[in-house]
Amino acid sequence: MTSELIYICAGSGLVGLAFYRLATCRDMLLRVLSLNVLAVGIAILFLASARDAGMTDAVPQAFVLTGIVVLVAVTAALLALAEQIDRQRDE
Amino acid sequence: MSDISLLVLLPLLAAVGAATTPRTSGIWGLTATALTATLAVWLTLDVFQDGARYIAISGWVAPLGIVLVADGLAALMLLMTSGVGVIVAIQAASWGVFPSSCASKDAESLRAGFWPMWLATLGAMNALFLSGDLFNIYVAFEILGLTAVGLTALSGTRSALRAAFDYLSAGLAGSLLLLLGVALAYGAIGRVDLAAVPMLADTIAGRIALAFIVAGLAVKAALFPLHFWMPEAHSSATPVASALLSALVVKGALYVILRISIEGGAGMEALRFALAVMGAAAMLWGAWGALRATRLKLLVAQSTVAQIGLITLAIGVAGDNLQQNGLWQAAALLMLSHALAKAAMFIAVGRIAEELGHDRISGLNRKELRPGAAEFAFAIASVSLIGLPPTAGFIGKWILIDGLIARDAWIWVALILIGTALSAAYLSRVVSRCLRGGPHVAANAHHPAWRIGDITALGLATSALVLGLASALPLGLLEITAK
Amino acid sequence: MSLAFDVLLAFGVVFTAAAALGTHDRVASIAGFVVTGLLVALSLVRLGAPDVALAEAAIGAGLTGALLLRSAWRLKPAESRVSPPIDRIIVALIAVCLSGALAWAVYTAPGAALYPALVSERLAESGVTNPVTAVLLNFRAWDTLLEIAVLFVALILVRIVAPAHPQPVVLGELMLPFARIVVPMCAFLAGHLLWQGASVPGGAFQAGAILAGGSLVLMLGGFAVPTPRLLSWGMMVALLGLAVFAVAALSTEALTGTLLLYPDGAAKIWILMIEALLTLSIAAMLCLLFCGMPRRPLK
Amino acid sequence: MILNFLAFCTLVATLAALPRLILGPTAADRIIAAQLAGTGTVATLIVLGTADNAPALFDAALVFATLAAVSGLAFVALQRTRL
Amino acid sequence: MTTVLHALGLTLTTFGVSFLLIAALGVWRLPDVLSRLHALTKADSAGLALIALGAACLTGRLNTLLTLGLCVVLVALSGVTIGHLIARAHLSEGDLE
Repeated sequence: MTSELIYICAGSGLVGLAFYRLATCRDMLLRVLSLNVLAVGIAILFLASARDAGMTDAVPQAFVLTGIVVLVAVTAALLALAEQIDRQRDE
Repeated sequence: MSDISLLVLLPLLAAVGAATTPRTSGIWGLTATALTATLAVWLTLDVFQDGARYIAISGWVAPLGIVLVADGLAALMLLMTSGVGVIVAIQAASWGVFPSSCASKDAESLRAGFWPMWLATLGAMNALFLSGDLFNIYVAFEILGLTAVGLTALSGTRSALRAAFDYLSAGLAGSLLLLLGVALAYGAIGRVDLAAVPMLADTIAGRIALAFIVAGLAVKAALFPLHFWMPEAHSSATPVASALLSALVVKGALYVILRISIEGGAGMEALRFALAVMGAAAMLWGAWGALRATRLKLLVAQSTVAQIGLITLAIGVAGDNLQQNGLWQAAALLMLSHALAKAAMFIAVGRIAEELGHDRISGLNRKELRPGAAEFAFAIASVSLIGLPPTAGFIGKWILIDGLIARDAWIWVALILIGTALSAAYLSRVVSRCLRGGPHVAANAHHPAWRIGDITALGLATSALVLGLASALPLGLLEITAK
Repeated sequence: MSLAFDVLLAFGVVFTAAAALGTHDRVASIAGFVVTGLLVALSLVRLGAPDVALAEAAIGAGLTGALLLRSAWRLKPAESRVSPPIDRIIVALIAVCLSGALAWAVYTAPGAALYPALVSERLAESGVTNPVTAVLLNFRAWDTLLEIAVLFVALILVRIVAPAHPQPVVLGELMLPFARIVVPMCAFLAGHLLWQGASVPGGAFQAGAILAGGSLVLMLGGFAVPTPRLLSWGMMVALLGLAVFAVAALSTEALTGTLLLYPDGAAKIWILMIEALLTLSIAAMLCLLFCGMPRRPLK
Repeated sequence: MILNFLAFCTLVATLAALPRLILGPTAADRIIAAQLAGTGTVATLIVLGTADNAPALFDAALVFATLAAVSGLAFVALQRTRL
Repeated sequence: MTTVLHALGLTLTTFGVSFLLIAALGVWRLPDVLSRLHALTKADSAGLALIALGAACLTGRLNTLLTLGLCVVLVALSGVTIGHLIARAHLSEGDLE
């Protein structure tokens, strides 16, 4: 159980960090990064709470896997938007 | 093949079709929307006759599998989505459905982007309304968030792109909060289907999970104070997109809040109270924003903030339906009436701005232009939003206030009345200017030409009006619950 | 000792994430983020989720890193404007409280998981022996279908926004041996992961991401120029995934009367076919998300 | 036990690249540090796989190695592609 | 036989890990880009090769040898290529940036 506690701390630390950065920073790339860190933190929390007697539950694993794929799609969309915004600013 | 699975898969398949063949995407779009609407009507009739229906996907029942539930509330929402969708799709068809009718490059690129996005929105909303699983709801929200942003970015202006970026990052933050809530819910009771919500409401860890879920949904629904992304996004999109975003997309999140509140039972009272307070604050804040808005589209978008507040207030004070009162039905009815009226309003605003060449409120009454059908549609929609009889908005507010008076909850009654008065105030800013006739208009003033936009706006506004007269129908549908 | 490892790893994850988010240097942020992704993948291995770790390494660290790098040079340099210290202190306090509350809530949660028993009880009927694949493509295949729809929608959104194609610098002749080994390696590894995903960690998403990585090498090394023709073919493959998955779902309903219930005894074949197609489609989608879309066919 | 200690040491080596990543000063330094961290992760996985006697981790290590090559290439190839 | 193999594996792995540690130290402490690069490419591929060899001895299964060998080849190859590219860019431009 202790090793889960360590990862739970890491996961919630990542969530807190991402929250802090989202609230204090306006830069687009850093916001995208913060959202990614937030998602990673949630993934760690999810899997840390899925541990039971040395085995990890398969359903949350599938959830987190889905979350990772969804996240890369949204990240790509966010970055495309950000690039286009800065390009239009140049013109 | 059942109607339930087709309701989700047909729009998604049509979206792929529309994306593959941009030239004929309009045909894909109109056909699929019409077919989906037919399916929704079919399902509703079915639900009316035989009661709520379930589908256990892959043959696995909850909690391991995902169960789709079509009860009265879900059927009503499906009907609302495809009903508004059909009319807005007709409006969007004026961008040119057939290859020969495309007027300009602009129209063609709009068309190529719009139809896949709209069809995917339709599929995602249907999936959301039918879903009986929290994680599945999260995935559906991700589709919805991306399509909504796509609809916002469609106009391609820099302000629209900026709004789209803020919208997408806020939406992603919201869905990650939802996911965090799902993770906590899993930790608390080990399952994530909707039937587990009452168990969640019984434990402290579960309540924290529910709080995160509702917070995520509040971001998605643009509930005060998490609405910061919304007015800009809704006002910088093209009129058709704004109509869809404001009328339908935010309803997805409101629906899930309502669903969780109904399922949650008595354990959610504190959360419901918080929702009611936030709703009341949103009502006042949105009204204040609408009173100060200088542009017409911004006013309508701010009024959406206020109306979402009203609906959330209704959800918050409703309690759970298992008790006697049917206040949550008022919330559903208000969602329906807001969808129709707001779609009418955005399309009407689009038409007005097209005739005038701008959408500044101060310049609405031009001497040389008589008010047209769009202005009239705006006025009818305003009547419904304010909640004057005989509109659906009136029935919804009536049920709500009636129930609150029966409970002696006078503070909430007062807040709703203040909100109503404020909405009358900000909408009259527009209506009084739009419909002013008499000596103010020059003798040789011309009438604006008739366009598809006038007809669709009028159609939507009229249906909001008629719905008030036929409100027994949706209320009867809402009686059909899953249990 | 193993405990010390976990502590150091957890600390490393948070530290690298803080370093990535704390700097205004673009390369430092992204390199930090990539390293965070690697360390997170390691911690996922430690948490007993190798499937997720593979996906996180391939998608989270690899492809997201490449995407971020593409954007880094097109975006304006980071604004160094910061919020006033009072705001930052307040936000930091809220963040600390949030983390604390979260850690407490997760740690004290009873964790009465229902799923493991259900999954192991029904694994035999699912057609595959890797429980994660069974959940993804049988028990909760509906989620996966909608997930593919998310990728599709993101693709259409990127097509609407139409960012410029990446223009890699010319890297010289040393790229040839590199690509000759890495690209076939990616193809082989993707096939391997796809095939073994039925029984041990692996599956369509990991394989698709690896395949996309291989195509990225071809593109960045200048071996595959993203011509409109190539991109339209890629688009077709990408769209095929959602189309075929949806049609497959409808046909299972036509065949068995239940949505996504595979016909008796044929579950493994159905799952493998769908997975193989999804691998190609996911690879194409991830690739197109990176390199941009064919411009709309305007005259 | 020894292997666990070795795994710990490998992780230390992985993390020891971080100061260079943060300090820089040039982009090249940061990329070098990221590469080293990538190799370190692969090594950690191999040692962990040996310690836990879990050969599945070697597959993971292979995926990591491939991806480290791809992201390293991306770092070099996408430099200075300003719009 | 087994104990010999085991001891050999442990020794090789220990050597490999120390190589990695030295590489990390080098990247951290050496004064300029090129010398850091030097530390990275040499120690890094040698270290990983030793670790892989050690791991192969310790597990004692032949089929892992292929996987581990591919790992080493890939890391060495990418190390060489990317190191070369960084050095070239560094020398021609003064710096990448």
